[in-house]
Amino acid sequence: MAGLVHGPAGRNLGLVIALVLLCVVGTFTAGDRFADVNNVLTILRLAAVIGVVSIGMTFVIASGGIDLSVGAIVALASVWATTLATQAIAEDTHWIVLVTTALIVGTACGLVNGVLIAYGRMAPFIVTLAMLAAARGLAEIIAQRRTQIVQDRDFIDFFGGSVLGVPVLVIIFVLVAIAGWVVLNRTTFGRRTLAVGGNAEAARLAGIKVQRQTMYVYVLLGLLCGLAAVMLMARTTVGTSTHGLLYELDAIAAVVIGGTLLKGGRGTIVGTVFGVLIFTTLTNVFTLNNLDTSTQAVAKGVIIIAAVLLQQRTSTRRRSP
Amino acid sequence: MAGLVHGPAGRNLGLVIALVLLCVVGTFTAGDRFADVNNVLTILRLAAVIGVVSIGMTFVIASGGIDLSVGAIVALASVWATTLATQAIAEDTHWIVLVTTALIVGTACGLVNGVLIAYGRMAPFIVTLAMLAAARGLAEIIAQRRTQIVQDRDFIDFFGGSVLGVPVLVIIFVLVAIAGWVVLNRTTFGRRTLAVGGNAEAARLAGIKVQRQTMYVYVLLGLLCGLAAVMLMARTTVGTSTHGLLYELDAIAAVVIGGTLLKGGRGTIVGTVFGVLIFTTLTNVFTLNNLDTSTQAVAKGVIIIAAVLLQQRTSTRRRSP
Amino acid sequence: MTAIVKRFPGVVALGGVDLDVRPGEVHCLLGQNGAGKSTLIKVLAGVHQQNEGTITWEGREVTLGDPQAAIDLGIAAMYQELDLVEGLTVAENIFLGNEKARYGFSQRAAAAAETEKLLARLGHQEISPHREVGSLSAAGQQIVSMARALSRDARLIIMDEPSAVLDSGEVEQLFRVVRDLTDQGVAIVYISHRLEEIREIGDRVTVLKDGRTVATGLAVEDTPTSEIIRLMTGREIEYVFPDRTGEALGDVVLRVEDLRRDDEFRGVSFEVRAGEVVGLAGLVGAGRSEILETIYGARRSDGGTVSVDGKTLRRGSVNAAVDAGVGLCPEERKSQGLVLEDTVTRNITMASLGRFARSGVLDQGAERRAALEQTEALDVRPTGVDRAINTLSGGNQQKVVLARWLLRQCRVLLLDEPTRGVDIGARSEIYALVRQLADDGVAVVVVSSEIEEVLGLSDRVLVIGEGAVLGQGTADEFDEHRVLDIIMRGDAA
Amino acid sequence: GCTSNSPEASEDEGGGQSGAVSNNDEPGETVTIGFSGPAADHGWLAAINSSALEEAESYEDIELRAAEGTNDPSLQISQIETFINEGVDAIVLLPTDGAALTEVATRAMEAGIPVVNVDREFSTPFAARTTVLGDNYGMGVSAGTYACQLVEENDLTDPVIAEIAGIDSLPLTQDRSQGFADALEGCNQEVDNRVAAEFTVESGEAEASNLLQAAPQIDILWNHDDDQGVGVKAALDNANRDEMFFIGGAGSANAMRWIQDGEMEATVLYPPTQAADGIRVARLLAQQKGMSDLVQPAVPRRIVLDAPVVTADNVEEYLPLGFES
Ligand SMILES: Nc1ncnc2c1ncn2[C@@H]1O[C@H](COP(=O)(O)OP(=O)(O)OP(=O)(O)O)[C@@H](O)[C@H]1O
Ligand SMILES: Nc1ncnc2c1ncn2[C@@H]1O[C@H](COP(=O)(O)OP(=O)(O)OP(=O)(O)O)[C@@H](O)[C@H]1O
Ligand SMILES: [Mg+2]
Ligand SMILES: [Mg+2]
Repeated sequence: MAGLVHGPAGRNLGLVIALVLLCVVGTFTAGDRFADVNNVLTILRLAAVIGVVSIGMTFVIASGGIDLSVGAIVALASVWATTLATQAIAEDTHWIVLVTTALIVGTACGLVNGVLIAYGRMAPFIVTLAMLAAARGLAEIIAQRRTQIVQDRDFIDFFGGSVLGVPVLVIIFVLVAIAGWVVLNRTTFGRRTLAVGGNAEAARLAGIKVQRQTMYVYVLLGLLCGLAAVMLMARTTVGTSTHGLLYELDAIAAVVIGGTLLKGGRGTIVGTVFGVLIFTTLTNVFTLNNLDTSTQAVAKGVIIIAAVLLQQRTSTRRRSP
Repeated sequence: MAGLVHGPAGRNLGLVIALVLLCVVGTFTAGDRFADVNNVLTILRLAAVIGVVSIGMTFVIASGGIDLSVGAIVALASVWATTLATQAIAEDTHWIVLVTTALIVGTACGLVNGVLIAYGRMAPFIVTLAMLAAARGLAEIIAQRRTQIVQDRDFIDFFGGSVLGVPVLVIIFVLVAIAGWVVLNRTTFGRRTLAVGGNAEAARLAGIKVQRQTMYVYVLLGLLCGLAAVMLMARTTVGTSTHGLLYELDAIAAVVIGGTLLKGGRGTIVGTVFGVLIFTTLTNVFTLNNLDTSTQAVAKGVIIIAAVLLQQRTSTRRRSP
Repeated sequence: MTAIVKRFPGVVALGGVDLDVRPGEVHCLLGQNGAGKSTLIKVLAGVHQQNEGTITWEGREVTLGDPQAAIDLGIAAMYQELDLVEGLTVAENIFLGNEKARYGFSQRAAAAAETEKLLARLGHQEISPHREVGSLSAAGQQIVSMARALSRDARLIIMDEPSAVLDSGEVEQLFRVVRDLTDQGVAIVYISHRLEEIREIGDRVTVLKDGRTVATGLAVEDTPTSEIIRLMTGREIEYVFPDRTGEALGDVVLRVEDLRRDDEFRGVSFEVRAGEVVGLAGLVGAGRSEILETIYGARRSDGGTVSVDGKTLRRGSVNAAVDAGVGLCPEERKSQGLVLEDTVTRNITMASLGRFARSGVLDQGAERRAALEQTEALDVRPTGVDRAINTLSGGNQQKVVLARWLLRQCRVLLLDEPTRGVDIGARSEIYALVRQLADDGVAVVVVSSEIEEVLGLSDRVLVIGEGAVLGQGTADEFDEHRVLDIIMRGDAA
Repeated sequence: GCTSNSPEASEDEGGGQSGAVSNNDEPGETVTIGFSGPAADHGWLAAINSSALEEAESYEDIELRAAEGTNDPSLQISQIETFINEGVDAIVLLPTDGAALTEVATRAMEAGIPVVNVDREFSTPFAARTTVLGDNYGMGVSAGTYACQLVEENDLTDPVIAEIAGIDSLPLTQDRSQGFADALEGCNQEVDNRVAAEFTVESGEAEASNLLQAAPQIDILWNHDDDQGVGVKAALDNANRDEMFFIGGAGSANAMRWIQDGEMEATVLYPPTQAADGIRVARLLAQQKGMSDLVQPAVPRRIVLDAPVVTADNVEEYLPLGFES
């Protein structure tokens, strides 16, 4: 117990409390409908796609950067993976072609971002804003603004299915979260990312190839956007240029509310996961309670502030015992 | 000339070149239609509203903060100023009531942001994200999602009019820009803002009231959002909860492309004005050339990158003669 | 290194410098602030690339494109401006870029064990490998920096003013390690403004002046200190403290009563009169900086009072202290002192903006003139107040921080390590200025790790140890031994 | 294919204000209806939502669950999943993207919950029990046909025809534009200038301002949406441009008043009452009733609403249907 309090649970105590409170409110107001297994799975499935993106975003923000183009990259990857040509090849071979295409497209976009930011020394905000416009525009051109349906049933069945009652999408999210945690906290890659975000000059003096590391985090996020596109394709059965709308705000919000500093140098995967869950649970509770959209928006604003204040209170008390 | 090159024009040489290039392209592809006085006034009128917001955003970003709620505040101010009640009072007295209401609502929202950020020590990103949700939700509730038409013709005529051929909106923008420049560069307020953004701890130890200063910049931005709401009401003749959609991205993009550092400590009003003009001119040139939306998006992305690279090139060369 | 030339925009930092270092020696690099010492060693460490000249390593000419290239050759450096990542732990910082890892996975236990060994070797077992570096004091961070240099198993270690934040005991410890290393054939390049240290540890010296070598490879034993000073400055300088004018002191201005912060210090009481300089002497980590910051309100006290002119200040409020006329010149110039990207002028006038403004609008001409006046008095180089502060050398940056507080008209001035990294020429100027301020009726409190400086500058001295006042009296009653003696005995005398 | 000649069964009761008299309106067993639509971020969609809510309100045997409006299909899917989990009696769904919501709608149907698909069609017919369509393509066709008529009546030679579309990435905008272009082709005309706005007043004003500079003379202007039309109108007034025939879309009360005052030529109705109709249909389905105005005892599979053109001649008739945006 003590270990937990000083470990991840303790560091994210405020978030845990916020989430628990939300669940209590949910159970209280919506009863069985909220506490139902299916409902929980629904929440998790919804969290999975944006969750995968947010894990990648944690790295970028921890490295002192930002990426506004995630949603656009998801859209482009989904569109590219569902073009007639790609689907034809997939039909002749295997749906893995769709997956590979999406991952490659995502990674390539991340690479462009990374190269321009790291080697072109341009502000991440600007570069990814440009990518946001360009990737979504390109997606529209490729899809001609049509919604492209995934023909391959096996693909849908695989990713849309469940293993032992747990949806595959949720499993993917959990795996990505665990991998993200290990990479951030237990590998040189993660430490270097934090070093670059914390003090790029010091990192350079220590012999870290700052530019290369910076590039890598955007590539990683691009790859995860490609994965998110696959998940979204499975979930919606289509690829379209409107996928991933405003994901940038959602992902950044989840990461920041989780406790990762926007100025870089500190990052927490556990916090990000909580951030994602809080936002998705919030939406779910709202839906169950039949709140109208405007009231939801106001409530959401107030709840965000409350959650962060709570997190601050609890972590301040912890810091000065 | 030499003075200019080393002064504002020199510092923003890349932006000037980018804007000039855009104009050349405009004249070349759309001829008289682009170089027409009316067209230039159209561009300036479109630039005016987002321009006023961007000037305020320059202060916030220079102080090391960020504000995602500007668009929502514009919406709320416009809605509040056009409710039946407000308009009834205005009818009995003077349209100045509408203006005052909008300014007060904007300032109040800015104050809430500022207090939570400065004294609540919360991350600006989170606070203003919450305000974004809450203010827009509130605007929807107040307006019941109706478009509220401004009944007072005098109001429309005043702000929609021209003085010596220059639209009042443009005059307001120019005045705000000049005032912004003076405040940022020639007053203790501006200097303190930059000091807080450059190194908040050093500023605090130097006796600057960092929290109060931080609060002030958000209040200032809120006030300018109120002003933008007035301008928008005059332009569109309505107040609605959909006003100011995505202003946050547009304003931040203009500020950052203008050369203000997102991490704070440096701010340039002249750069921001160029940033705004570049984006507005870009849209105008696209429309004159009847480009379709997707191609526009891709071109926009490429042009943003090109403009920033250009700006970098020119200012680097200047630095190492 | 031969004929190294390094130009920055508008400045020739190095205009043809030669340096040769032999295995197993301690080669001292001397020069005034801004002479080019740090720049030279940054070229050697691959941080900057020279515009002209060659670097030869073990007989081979090498190009050092980035820090990694130098590290690969066996060159490790401790930089003047601390180069640590505050959010990472001690162990992570030490092995940054050189991680203990297998297949990319960190071996945290191994790193921690190795860190403990390194810290023990430096005499600092008490620093936990898992502590976040940002929570360490400047001295603690210097130790970590040193441990990192050691961890690289380098053939050449460069130390840029490592002793600036260390007290004499810490420096002794450092020298033991240095001797250890040289015995194993490791070469050391050592930069310091404390000439007595050079005497103690150095084998040979190279002197830089205005980016040129004025003497290289002099054997320390054969060169008298006065000769070194002459080479550095081109004139004779007496290392002197200004006379205490002995004028009648004014009323009590600052009164500190039973000030306490849990886990840091307790029971601190003293008074400072107008025109008096009070010095706080003590070892690194004694809590002197904390005391000053608490008086200033930058830290919130857990008990006791601070009053200025009889009025008690609100706890934990910098604003209250500032309004009462208190100023603090902080210890950490980079994080607490400077807005690094801003100009010299703006950094100097930051704390006195009100004076240059009429209804909020600044008179930039007056601002600039005031800044120029200060920089001239303190001999900030290069001259010109419109350059960005981060293009100045470390010592000159320190002078700018000090200039800010000299410009501001305070009733009470708290100076934390005011001469950190400042060359001996400028030191005398600073001492004179502090004395001048006191004579003008300001109450001054000075903290310094150099006991000699505290004793020379102050009218009265408080000896601080382990967060408590161990002794106090007029400066004449103390000498260095007595101070150390009091600290060693540890109990209040 | 969704053209205006699909099997038609228009429900002429329009806005739910006029309480119908059929015995269908008598309270039956209470049914829970889930409703999910896109983010109500502009007038027409807001009207969709509010008319749906009002409709549900007016029946005491309907318990409505309205999910947060969203433009994210993934979120909307989870809302439908929530409804399925809850076991609602029927679902009214105005999808952000028809194809993307097909899968989950099918699941709902398989779970025995009748789904009423509103406005944007699913990619298979099996995903919905009944489809209520506003016919976006047909709307474009109506506008285009009317434009052709204007060209003919006024003897316009080589007229400049401009179009201000809605959000370009939405399939519905594509459909409208396609219908418009196809109809114009009928009289050998084409769109000379086209911009896309965002369904908001502000974007309408901004895009129209630029458009007016791009085309110094416009003969016919079709604007997809009357809400953004408020902005378009403001831009026209600002630029003192009244030379063109200004045709709107959707049919807001504002637009109809302009038509009355002669400030607008016409608007193409796109009823925002579709969701309200959907609610009614859903209630009938859940209570296993038929439509009393039809002989057939079961609710039809497909209801395509008309997209008539409102002009000065018939505006009085349609004004009560206009939604206040
Ligand atoms: N990045 C830079 N850009 C421009 N000028 C620089 C830069 N870094 C150093 N300089 C200049 O180079 C000169 C040498 O500086 P350097 O830091 O090497 O001095 P130093 O001998 O280490 O002085 P100190 O004892 O104060 O540390 C100074 O005039 C300084 O202003
Ligand atoms: N060398 C060190 N190793 C470990 N911890 C240290 C060290 N130096 C300082 N600290 C920590 O910082 C606190 C005191 O900090 P600080 O160095 O500011 O005191 P100081 O007396 O002002 O010394 P300085 O001469 O460095 O200014 C101590 O309580 C201790 O926790
Ligand atoms: Mg130096
Ligand atoms: Mg100290």
